[in-house]
Amino acid sequence: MVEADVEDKRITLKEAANLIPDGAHLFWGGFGFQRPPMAFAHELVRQGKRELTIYTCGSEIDIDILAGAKVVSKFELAFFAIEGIGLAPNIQRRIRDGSVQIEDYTNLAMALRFLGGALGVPFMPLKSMLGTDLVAKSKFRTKKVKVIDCPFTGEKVALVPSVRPDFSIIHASRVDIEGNAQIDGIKGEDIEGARAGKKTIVLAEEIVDVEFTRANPDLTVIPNIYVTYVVECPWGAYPMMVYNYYDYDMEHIRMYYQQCKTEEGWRKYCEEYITGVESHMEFLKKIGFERLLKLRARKPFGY
Amino acid sequence: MVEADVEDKRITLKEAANLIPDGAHLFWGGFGFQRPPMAFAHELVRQGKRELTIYTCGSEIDIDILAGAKVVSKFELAFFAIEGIGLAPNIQRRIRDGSVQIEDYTNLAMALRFLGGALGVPFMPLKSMLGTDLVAKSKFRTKKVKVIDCPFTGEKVALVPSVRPDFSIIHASRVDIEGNAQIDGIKGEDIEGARAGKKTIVLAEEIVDVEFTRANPDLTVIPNIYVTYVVECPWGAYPMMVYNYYDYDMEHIRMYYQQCKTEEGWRKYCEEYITGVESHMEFLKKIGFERLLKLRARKPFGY
Amino acid sequence: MKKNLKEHAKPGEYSTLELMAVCGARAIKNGEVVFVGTGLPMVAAMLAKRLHAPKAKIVYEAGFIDSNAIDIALSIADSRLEYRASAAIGLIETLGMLLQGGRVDVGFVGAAQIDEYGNLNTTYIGDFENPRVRLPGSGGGNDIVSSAKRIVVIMKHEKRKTVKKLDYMTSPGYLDGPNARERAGLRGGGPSLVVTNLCQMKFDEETKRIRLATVHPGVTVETVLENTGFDLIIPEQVLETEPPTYEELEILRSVDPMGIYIPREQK
Amino acid sequence: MKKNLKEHAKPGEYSTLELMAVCGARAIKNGEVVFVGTGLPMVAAMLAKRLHAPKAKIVYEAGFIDSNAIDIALSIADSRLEYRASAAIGLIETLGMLLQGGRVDVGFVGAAQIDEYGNLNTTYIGDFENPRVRLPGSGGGNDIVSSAKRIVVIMKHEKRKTVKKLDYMTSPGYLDGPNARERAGLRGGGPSLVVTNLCQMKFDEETKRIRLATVHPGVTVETVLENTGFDLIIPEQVLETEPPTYEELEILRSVDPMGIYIPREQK
Repeated sequence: MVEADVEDKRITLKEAANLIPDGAHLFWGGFGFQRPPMAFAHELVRQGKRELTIYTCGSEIDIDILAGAKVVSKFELAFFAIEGIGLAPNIQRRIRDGSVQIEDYTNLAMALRFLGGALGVPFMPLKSMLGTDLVAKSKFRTKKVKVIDCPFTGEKVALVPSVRPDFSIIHASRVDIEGNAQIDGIKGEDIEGARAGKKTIVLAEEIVDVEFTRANPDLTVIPNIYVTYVVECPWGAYPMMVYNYYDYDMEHIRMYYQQCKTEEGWRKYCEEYITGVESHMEFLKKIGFERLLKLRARKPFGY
Repeated sequence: MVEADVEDKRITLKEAANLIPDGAHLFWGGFGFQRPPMAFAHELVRQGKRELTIYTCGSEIDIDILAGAKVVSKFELAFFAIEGIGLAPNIQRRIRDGSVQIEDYTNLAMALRFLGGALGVPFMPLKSMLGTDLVAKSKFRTKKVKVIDCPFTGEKVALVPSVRPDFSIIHASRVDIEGNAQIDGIKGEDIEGARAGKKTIVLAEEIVDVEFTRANPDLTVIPNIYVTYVVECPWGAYPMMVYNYYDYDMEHIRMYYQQCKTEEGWRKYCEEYITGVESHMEFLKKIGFERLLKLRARKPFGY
Repeated sequence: MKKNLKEHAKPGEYSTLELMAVCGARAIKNGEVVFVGTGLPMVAAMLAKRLHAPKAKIVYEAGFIDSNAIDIALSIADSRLEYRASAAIGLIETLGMLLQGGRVDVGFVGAAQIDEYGNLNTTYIGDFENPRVRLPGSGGGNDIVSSAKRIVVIMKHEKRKTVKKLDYMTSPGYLDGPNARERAGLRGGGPSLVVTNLCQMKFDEETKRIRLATVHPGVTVETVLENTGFDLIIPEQVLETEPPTYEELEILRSVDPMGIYIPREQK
Repeated sequence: MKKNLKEHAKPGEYSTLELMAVCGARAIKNGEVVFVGTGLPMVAAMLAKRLHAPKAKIVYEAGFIDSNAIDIALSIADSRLEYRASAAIGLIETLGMLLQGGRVDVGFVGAAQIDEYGNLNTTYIGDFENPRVRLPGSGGGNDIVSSAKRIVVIMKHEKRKTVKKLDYMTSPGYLDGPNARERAGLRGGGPSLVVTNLCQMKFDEETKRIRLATVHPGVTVETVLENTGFDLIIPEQVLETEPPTYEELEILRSVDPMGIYIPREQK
């Protein structure tokens, strides 16, 4: 053989964030409290990225941080808030000060836009959005949605444009160095999103040996062909959750929410937990080993 | 509680086949040599069903038997043959004698038609078929495919009509009595097909306890909500294969092919192995326990 | 002394939120596929499943199918919802194949504004170009209301929330009247029940306009009207909402023992 | 005596099918995503992976991704193909997301008929309404030829198979000439190589018509022309196909030790 047949796609979190140029378009993985790429969001803030466009179904603190730090100027999404607590405080302020714009779709529409991107077709049909302001009104897209008559049944169908972002950012449970990734629990829109990106970066709680993944191909939900780089990133979704790994830290999340209600509070949070620490590891140290251990998932519950 | 919270969807193979009225439209599961619903095909023949329409990507002996016995009069599919051996002998004769018609699509087109049916949209877009006779010519469908200009990019896109058959017939690895089904190895188009049918019948190599399936929701690929009935049907794909259960019986397959080259040979095969036996169990007894045991899959190979 | 579980609780023995959760639970029939979010709808569905609808299958859009959670979840994607589920997949599965595929019997949604045709707003308060508040948006709300066979809306009853004209129509009720949903291409059945802190409302078969169904114990029709911004149809006879039974309350409180969604002090 | 593995085998030391498999293998570059079916293409891909392209990723449409099979498969859905694969999913994944999604570098297909623009027929021989033979149909063939970046066709070279007009166009070569694929909306690169039992053919950059590239050892240009039904472009210089090396033959024979696709007696 001409060389080793296992490709090593590992890079560091800093290297991964450094790949994203200002102005890039990103698929943003995770759904709600489950597996958001928090560590990647922090690193984008630390590196001072600007003018990103983010595509996602629904996200929470992770994208609120990106809006707060003015990393992102445009979102195409269906939902943002801090569930069970309140409106996303930074995004609210950024909408008011005009530094963030949001184009609204539904969760199904966004998921289908990623599926369309993954499938290599320019649009996908759906039966939502019809008759509402989601069709009638748009913020910045000239072609947001198109309603047509089905050539087979005559019924109205909404077509939404597929998304093929520059990068897809996924936080998975496990990945091997070749990029074969496994996700425990719900997948949200990550299966489609991982396949929609021109390049895909998979962060994961742990990197596992190729022997482990190759022994059971049925468990790999993102095969290596789609994956450009992998990053080992334990506790990478903290203070949110990763099924089978750890629970959310509601105390931290509530503190974030309270503090970020004001610009000053946000700046303090950002300085203390993001820009004021050197790396993801330093952030975890700041949270504290003992606190993290308490959040570990218990078997057989996974939380 | 008002009653036990586990629904028992088990019926026998005979009861399952008996549900299918003459003229019904069926999604037909399995792909190539993997998990075709052979036992169900035999039972449809034994019960003398007529005028069925079958939707599938590619199938082999299973649908050749259905054509031979004149159970099926129309197919919408992408491929039929006995791979590695030759053309499907009965279907060839039935096309010539005019009792079978085939509408041609590609494998991706058929899989997308099932995905569209599962998603509840009337069509799906694709980038195959364009420019060829698959678009220009049709056998019996008045609306086979429609080529449009994409309203977002202007490019040509083929739209294919979704399929929502009366029944979907799937042969899975395992299922519980509620209908939560697991499939080891490749899924072909069964994930989408199982969700496209108005009613779905899952046959499986074994019925497992609900405790087994509920302990790991990540492994269930067809959840109970989609499943109307379940049938325990060991060796139900013989002489074809089921990953992790058994290998194909090439000797039987070659014998089938040789014998069915003539109408007389086919009638002899049908009488000997299908209509001449009372049940699937009698068919297996005829094949012989020793022969079946030799085909059992070996770990870790799954074949 | 043990109370008769089937008996109705007396005023003061339950909170308005508890009554609302019970109203939601009663809208679920045994064996139905139920699409819910977190909050009151989740509590309602869990109550129904533990009481009269053990075969109801609860679906959460993040990907949990036939969830049997034993702990209260704070997020729609909360790991707690995977406990003894049928499957854990994703949004294409839940919103696409189950919901848009026509397999969901009843969907629960909330709203910041509702109009008299049951159209809902969860996106903007104020002008679209320059809104006062930017709400979370549709999420899966529009998808649920577009495609579920029935819709239950649970929301607070205030004049500014029950409006003649929505600031933004996020989810389609009956749009502008009879057959409008069909003309728009929508397949779901539309809203069937609106549960508020004051009353239950349904929709007139013919005009598709909202009408009062029952008022909660201690609430008068006048109070409802005072707090309603649109023209509410008042039928000749308005019954009182059936109060929770002791059994319903007992199970409800076991579903949310910490009072996360139904704080105890409100009683 | 041990032969030098890099040396070319002599006539008589290999069969035509072995040469065809080697031609196919050489068309695969290291690291490429390769879409194949069973038969010669599978053998070619397995040879390439064991020799010069260990990082090639072999995809089979049934759902096997990055297969590392150690046994020869008889069906595209054969369990043997799952051995040490990356993943085992389904057709939406392989034909949809990988192939139509633009991630497949080279696809292999066979054909019963080919025309001078590389268009292929695998469906009907004879008239569409009343065909003499009904072939298996497209399967994934049209999908592969529509969307892969390059296509390698492997087929038998006969006059009745290399025709001016196909009985039915199953898969799109360059249709009727330059830019026709783009106009039709096709994204894949189209056929780049045709390997037959007589020669290798490529496509003229400008006209998109098929032209002779190399003739197999012992085959003359005249023989090729005698067995060709369409107008084949003959370049000024036609080289001989490089024979298999001993290394290629050794590995090839280890890939298919039972001679299932490449019977030994044909040598």
